[in-house]
Amino acid sequence: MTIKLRYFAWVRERVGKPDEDIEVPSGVATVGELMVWLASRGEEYAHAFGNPKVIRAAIDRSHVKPQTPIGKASEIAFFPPMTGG
Amino acid sequence: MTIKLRYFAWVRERVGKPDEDIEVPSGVATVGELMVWLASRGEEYAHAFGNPKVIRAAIDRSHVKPQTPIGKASEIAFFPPMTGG
Amino acid sequence: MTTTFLVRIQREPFDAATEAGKLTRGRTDVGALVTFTGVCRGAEASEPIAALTLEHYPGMAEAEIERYVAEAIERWPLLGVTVIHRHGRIVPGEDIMMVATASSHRQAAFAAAEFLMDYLKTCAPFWKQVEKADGKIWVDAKTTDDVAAERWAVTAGRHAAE
Amino acid sequence: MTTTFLVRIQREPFDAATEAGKLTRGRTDVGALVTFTGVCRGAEASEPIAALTLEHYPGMAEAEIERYVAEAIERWPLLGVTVIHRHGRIVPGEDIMMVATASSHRQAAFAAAEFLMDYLKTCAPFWKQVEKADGKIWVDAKTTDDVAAERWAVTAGRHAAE
Repeated sequence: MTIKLRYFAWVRERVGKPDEDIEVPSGVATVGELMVWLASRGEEYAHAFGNPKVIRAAIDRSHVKPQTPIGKASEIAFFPPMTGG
Repeated sequence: MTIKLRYFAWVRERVGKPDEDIEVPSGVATVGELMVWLASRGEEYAHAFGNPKVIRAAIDRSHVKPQTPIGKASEIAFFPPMTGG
Repeated sequence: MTTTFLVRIQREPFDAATEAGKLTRGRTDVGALVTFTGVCRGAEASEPIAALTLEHYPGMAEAEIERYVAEAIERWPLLGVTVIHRHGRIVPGEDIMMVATASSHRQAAFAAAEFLMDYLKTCAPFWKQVEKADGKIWVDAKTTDDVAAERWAVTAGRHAAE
Repeated sequence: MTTTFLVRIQREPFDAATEAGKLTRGRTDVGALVTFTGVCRGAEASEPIAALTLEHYPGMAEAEIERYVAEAIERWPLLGVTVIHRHGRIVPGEDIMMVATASSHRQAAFAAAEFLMDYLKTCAPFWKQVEKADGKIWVDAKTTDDVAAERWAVTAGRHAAE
């Protein structure tokens, strides 16, 4: 299954790109598990996802929790807590 | 002791004048007692002050309660509950 | 911290946007500006009205509002406060009054604006009379307004009728 | 009751007064108009800043804000709601965003404006970066903003991260 990942703010800066398409590996079922797997992909990913507690996620443009199943997501975004307004 | 009385909104309309100078009679010590005495001054006053519970008062431009002593007031105002804003 | 404040009672219309804008112009410490505008509606208690007339107690109205503004400045870290209240005849669609509060942060600006409105409604000496088809009548005070004002009195309350 | 609403995300400056004014123009059912304007301050955490840059998640930002607006309209008797949020580089003194709410009565207008602000701050996908003398840094989210947003969740809460 191919999914588009999008990164914002310092997550984007640490990963070094604004988005990418990935194949979700078998065994990765939730958003939290996806973050753990991402952290293992290299130094920049470890820097970005090393502390998943401070990262928020959205599936197809709706906020989700780490335990949310990836399901049939086509776009998953990762970003720090919001600071707009 | 001469005091200026001022009336506003329907209190003014019922009394029939916006203000007047009065001599506070002996025995009238509080704002509430003044309202009771005013109610006795004739039909228009009875109409205005017949139900003192719905009338608010101010001494020298500060809100006061019926039990407040008249003291050295120079101006006492009577009016319905406020409806500004 | 300097707080600029302005209280004005006037017969003439005012421009709420211009007045609120003055609180931020030429300074970079304001992060939040809340403006409340009270507008004359075309109906009162579901009946159409032609206009409303606001009577006020000159001298006391200004003094009373200045007291609430002083208390708001004491309670919240405000950088600016403007209160303008009209009197006289006002037709539907016209602005009746405004409160604007400026602060570094939004909570203070919102809280102060609501506090000022609650006290203005219940304690500032203004009385509304509306012109309906069957004549002029004085608007009754609302119990809900008293309740709204009382919530601030838990810690202060010195502006309730004493 | 028809509620007009507008949500706009844009790079360009906006005029808060003009936008708020549109909510009352040509109608006489609005009695209360609350406008909140978020302004770029010249300092962040006591250090001077040259500018801030707002990054956002296009598509989600609009959708998310429209969800809060829909919920506000469901919760309070609103006649109009406008939310405008800028992205890109903004210098001190410039407006960052605005919320305007119109209702017959002030409590609804105030509550809805505060509700919208609390959710915008914590849930709308925007991120602020400030330019200080020693470089660019991302602004940290505030715990106080989360607490502010949580107070509305007692009865609804479906916009918290699910």
